[in-house]
Amino acid sequence: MGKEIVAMILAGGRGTRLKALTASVAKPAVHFGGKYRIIDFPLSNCANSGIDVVGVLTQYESVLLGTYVGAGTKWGLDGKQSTAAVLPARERGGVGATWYAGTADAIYQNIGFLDEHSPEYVLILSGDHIYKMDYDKMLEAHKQKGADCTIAVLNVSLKEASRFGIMNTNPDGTVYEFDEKPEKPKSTLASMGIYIYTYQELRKYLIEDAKDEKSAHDFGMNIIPNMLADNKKLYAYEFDGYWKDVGTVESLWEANMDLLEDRELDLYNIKKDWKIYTEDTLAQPQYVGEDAQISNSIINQGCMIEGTVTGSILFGGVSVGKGAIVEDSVLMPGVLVEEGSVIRKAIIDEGVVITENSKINEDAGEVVLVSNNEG
Amino acid sequence: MGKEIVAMILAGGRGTRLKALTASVAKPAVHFGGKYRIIDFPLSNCANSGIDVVGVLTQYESVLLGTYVGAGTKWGLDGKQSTAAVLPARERGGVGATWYAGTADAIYQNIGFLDEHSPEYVLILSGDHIYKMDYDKMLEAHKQKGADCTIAVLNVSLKEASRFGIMNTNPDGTVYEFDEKPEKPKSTLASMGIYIYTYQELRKYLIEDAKDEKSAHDFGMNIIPNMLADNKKLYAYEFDGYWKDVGTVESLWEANMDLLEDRELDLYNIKKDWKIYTEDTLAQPQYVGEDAQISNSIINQGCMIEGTVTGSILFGGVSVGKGAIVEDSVLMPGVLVEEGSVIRKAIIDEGVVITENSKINEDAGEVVLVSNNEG
Amino acid sequence: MAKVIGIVNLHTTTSFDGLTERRPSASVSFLGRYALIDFVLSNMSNSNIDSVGVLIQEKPRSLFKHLGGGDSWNFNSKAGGISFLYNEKYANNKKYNHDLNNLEENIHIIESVNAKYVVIAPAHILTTMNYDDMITAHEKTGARITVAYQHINNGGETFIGAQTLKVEDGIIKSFAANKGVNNECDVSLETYVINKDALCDIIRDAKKASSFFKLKDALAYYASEKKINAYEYRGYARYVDSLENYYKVSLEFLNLDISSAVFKSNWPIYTLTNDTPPAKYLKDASVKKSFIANGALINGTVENSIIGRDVEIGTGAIVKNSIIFTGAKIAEGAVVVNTIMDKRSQVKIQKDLIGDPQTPLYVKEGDVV
Amino acid sequence: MAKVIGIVNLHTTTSFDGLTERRPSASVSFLGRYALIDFVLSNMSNSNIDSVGVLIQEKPRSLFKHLGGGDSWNFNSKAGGISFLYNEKYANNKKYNHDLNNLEENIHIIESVNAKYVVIAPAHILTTMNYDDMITAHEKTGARITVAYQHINNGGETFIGAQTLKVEDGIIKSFAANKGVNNECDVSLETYVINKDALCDIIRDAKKASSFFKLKDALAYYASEKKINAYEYRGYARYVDSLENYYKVSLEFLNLDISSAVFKSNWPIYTLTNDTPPAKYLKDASVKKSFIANGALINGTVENSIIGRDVEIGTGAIVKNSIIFTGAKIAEGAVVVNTIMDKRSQVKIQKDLIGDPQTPLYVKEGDVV
Repeated sequence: MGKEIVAMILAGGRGTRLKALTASVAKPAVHFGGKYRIIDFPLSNCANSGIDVVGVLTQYESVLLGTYVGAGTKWGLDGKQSTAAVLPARERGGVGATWYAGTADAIYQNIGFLDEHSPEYVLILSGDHIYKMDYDKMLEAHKQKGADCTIAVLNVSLKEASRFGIMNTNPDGTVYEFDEKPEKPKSTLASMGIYIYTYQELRKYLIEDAKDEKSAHDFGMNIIPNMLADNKKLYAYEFDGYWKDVGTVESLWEANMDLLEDRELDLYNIKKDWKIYTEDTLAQPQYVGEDAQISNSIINQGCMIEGTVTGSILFGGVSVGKGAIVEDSVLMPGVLVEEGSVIRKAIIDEGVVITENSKINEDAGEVVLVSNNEG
Repeated sequence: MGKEIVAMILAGGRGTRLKALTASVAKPAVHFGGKYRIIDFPLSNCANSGIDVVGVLTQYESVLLGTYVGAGTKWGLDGKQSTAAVLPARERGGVGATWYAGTADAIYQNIGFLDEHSPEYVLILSGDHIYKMDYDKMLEAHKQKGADCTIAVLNVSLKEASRFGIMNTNPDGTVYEFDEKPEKPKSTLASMGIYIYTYQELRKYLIEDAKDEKSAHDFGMNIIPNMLADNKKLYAYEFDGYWKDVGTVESLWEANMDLLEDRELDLYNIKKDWKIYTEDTLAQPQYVGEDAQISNSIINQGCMIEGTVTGSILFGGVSVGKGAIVEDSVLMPGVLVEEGSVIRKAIIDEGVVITENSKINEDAGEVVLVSNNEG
Repeated sequence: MAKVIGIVNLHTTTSFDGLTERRPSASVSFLGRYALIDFVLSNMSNSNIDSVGVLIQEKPRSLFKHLGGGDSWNFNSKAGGISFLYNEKYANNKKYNHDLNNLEENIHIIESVNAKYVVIAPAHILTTMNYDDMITAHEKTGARITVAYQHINNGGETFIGAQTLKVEDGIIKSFAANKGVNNECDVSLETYVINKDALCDIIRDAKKASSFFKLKDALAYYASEKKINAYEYRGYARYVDSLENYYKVSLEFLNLDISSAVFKSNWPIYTLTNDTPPAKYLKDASVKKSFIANGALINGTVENSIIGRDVEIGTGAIVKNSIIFTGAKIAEGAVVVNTIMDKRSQVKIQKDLIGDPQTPLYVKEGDVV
Repeated sequence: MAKVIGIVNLHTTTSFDGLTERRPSASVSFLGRYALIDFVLSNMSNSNIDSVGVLIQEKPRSLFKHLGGGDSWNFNSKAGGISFLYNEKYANNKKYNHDLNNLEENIHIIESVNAKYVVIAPAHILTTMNYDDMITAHEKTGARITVAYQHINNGGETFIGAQTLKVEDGIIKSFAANKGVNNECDVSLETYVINKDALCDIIRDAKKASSFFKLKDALAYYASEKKINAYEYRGYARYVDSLENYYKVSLEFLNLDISSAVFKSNWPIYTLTNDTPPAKYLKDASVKKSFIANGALINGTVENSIIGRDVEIGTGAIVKNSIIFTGAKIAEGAVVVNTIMDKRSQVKIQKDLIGDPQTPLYVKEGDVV
């Protein structure tokens, strides 16, 4: 009995522009929002959309990510009929040892895994986007249109469009052209890197693409253009909600700040139906001291606040000493801010100690990253 | 707070001499004993010895193995303070993508994982041996002797000794020489490939070995000789019990037959303290039909027996039709033996259908392997 | 599909004599591997219901042990899970300790799930019913309440004491008790699809008629005035309300026509798993027409029997038409016929246990005879 | 180290008024994140005990929900696990429903574990005791029974009704009840290390003296004739036997000298985890000297209080010297002082809740005021 749909999360990349933050973890494992890791978002979306077989494709620093994903327990994906399988690049019988050469190649190398579950549809996701999305609705659209491939798109401003892969569509929503970062965009529908393929179609194109020595083995650059060339039915599925690709230190900081501004991403799940699941660490409740001042902030359990915190996101185990000021900043797990220090507009990486009376970005210029690792 | 001891299970190899049985799974994942996979033995030994941090190093066909090991739930290793971490070859920050080049290199590439747990001792195991062993007793011996490295050895017959790595020891148990498969063995103490190292010692030798371009990066060939050359304290720890390295189709068959002969390996755990844990599959209880004859056999749930079964091991979901005869054989999960067939002295691989009135190895010659895969 | 809550209703008067002295019938071992409750839980799991509540009447210990976190039945998705509904207030008051009071006591758990329908089913009526099909039928009729029934032609022998119902044009006109007079009748499977708001109405209103009203009483009371839809189920169904029926229904499974109607590849029966090695047949084993669970060590003769986990049967022992529970031991040369041996019991001294073919002999948990 | 069984003894007469109406004191929420039982369970886990039985006196539902499979306390290793020991036979009989009868009823679970010692400890006496140290002391003396005690100098205010003991040369000469007359005294922490065979003897023999004897009565009875060893514990210990004490002991944790004696980096306090986002402080929040659990949404003033999971505190509301349980809501502008608000209760209409500093006001689970 095959599954209707299997999700494959591409989680192999480093994300070099996140500098020191990815020195020893893959980008999808980067901390976000006071408690989460980025990959919690696609995994929770899968769980909430009723998708219960998820492959997580890893390559760069896969140990922490693999252990974190584990058997999928954190997202309720460890049932008798559900699975979160970590799929590292590996040595295979009759093939030998091969790394993943591109997004399409990574899926190609796991055709065996897909065949085992023999799904009708495959959902391809990135492990490093922050958003809440009901993939089931997208699947409904895909089935209704009888599409070969459905691509989730976001309507961006014309100014931004040049930074994205743009889908040029007909009035009926079919895609007639894909423009990777066009100088003069013809449309503002940006690909979110979220695809639903009818599996047997995808399978054919992956096998063809693997034979093509000139191919970059990439979905955007190769698979989609090849399908368009063959007049396959490609549809754009417009997504209307919060979505962020946190590619840089700056954008990671922004995405954290967005949580304070009550944009569409509702971690507090006011509607009670779309929780984001994550690891719950062992910690005492946060303690707020007599002289503390906290406002407009998100603070996780295990923190100890005796100074002033405003407009900031504090992960578990952070300490802010007396007289210290933390403003508009993101403090990763275990950061220790000693008495009298001032931190403004910064990301402080896991475990960093900001010694007494230090000043970090006191003038609140460009976002600053402080880390024990080298970038 | 560091762990006293961390176990590292080398599970990356294919085991080519198992032919078709490892066409699509790594050797440690090969089925054994009607219900188990080989790696259940070292993992259960760890759980029963109170070792709760275990790294499983994978490379060849690691998906099934990785999913199987999962978070270690099957062996009770998924607690708040315990871990079974799958450690595939991977791309690392500042290093790039590298495959495991040898047993020592595999551990070397995971020094980061070990450092994180900062153990006093490291236990190195193979993922493909069948035995029950209390590693805690071996650790006690290691500590008592103040050894740098303790090597578990089995006293084999002089005839067999040439097939093994032999430890030549002084009367006090210290090793003065290591002979890999000696033509004229000076001792009968064969290395079982089970080592306890004082971690900081091992760490030094691994780093040195990684720099040596001529090294095969192997424990037996490089690390141990190097330590001997430096006059480090190496002790042989004699193990007195059932132990089998199932390297070939013949030896895998033999190890299965050993279970029927009530040798030292007691799956039924008469002493109630050393269970072997494994995956429990969903299945109805086995059904034995009106005309069935079964004796001297081990049969797992989900089987349906209507023929004659003697001296055999049947995994879950096997069917034996009326009038069929199965003797001295191992039938892997889901094998279907149709009416009137005869199977003698064979291993039938997972999912194979033996059609009506077929004769497999009817004269019971050499052990035969029947598989849907190519070897 | 609209979201559905499953409720397993363990409020019942079934008793299996000694077998239910210290456990509810829902926890009684079945076919050497299952508990009776596994059937209804598996039906719910297979019908894609992921939020399940278990209405516990009494003796919760064995249920908690068996059910744990619900992982075994695939209810561990984050969206769902298993809840224990236990009416502590009335646990010691027989008349008040009924399903409607239990539901009322735990109403916030039902209200907290954003569901349209509630499926309620008992553990002591074994079926492989697809509740999804029943919900589809329920939705089509637009009824607020649907009751599943089966047409039987042996009402003189089975479903004695169960509810019969009179159906006209798919609507239930009345309920009555099966007194065993008519062989041909329609019996209620005590399995209901009820709109969540209708259930809340019943919980609130039933006590206005009588505080002792159970759910089935309330439905019978309403049948004349409210539209209760009937849903015919034609698959496997058995009423297990006594030790005799338990014994009969168990051994019936040895007939492959019957067991293969239950063990279907697309309808797994889930249960708690154990770390037990495969069964081992020694040199003198002779087994015919039996179910053998894992961990059994057999060196005797077994016929027409059900052998549970970790059972040991000594050399030359003979076991016929019997059900042997987990961990029981039968000594060399003993003869056990028409007998139910409860967990960890042992035949040691008195080596001839011969029960009546209709009313099996029963050996208590842990007893040595 | 010899293998040890841990027993959490919930047989007690403690009552926290409304807080324990529907749950045992062991399940009562503590510091916004824990249940009282987490302390003794964490002590066992941290003392490397991996087989734990919980002796349940009554109201098992909330305990089952909280404890689940024991995963949260690291008891899920294959070698150990958590068992629920519940005496169904005497559940409704107050005089007979005591710890020794419960142990007797479940003796096979204790016997099935190959252990030398049993550690028995209650949930309502909070400690961070390392039982491993106590076992080492027990082994050295060669005694069959060791009782942990603490020397206190405020016996007139606390441990009222608890046992005091008279120690000579490390041996307990007699037990008595603390009537609050002497400030200086040695009080029993009701924490015992007992050789497994000695415990079996007590279970068997105590009823010869009286069928109503609880374990502590039996030990007091034996003290004159058998050697019972005393073990002095000098760490954190609090006796939580009433609503007033619960309130006092909770707020005391806001003093960092006290809470840091409990929250030690090498002695984690485990609890059930929830998928709750971090706490969020809005623009008008002002929080001082308080514990805030995850999921809280705060836009008012909080002082000297304990705020539980998912609590909402509206704009301009003031909360002082109060304990607010999971999911409670305090409307804009409300004032809540010296109050305990149980789960999901709400301040909506009556916006001034001012309790007595000694005897807090209590708002029931789910109530709206």
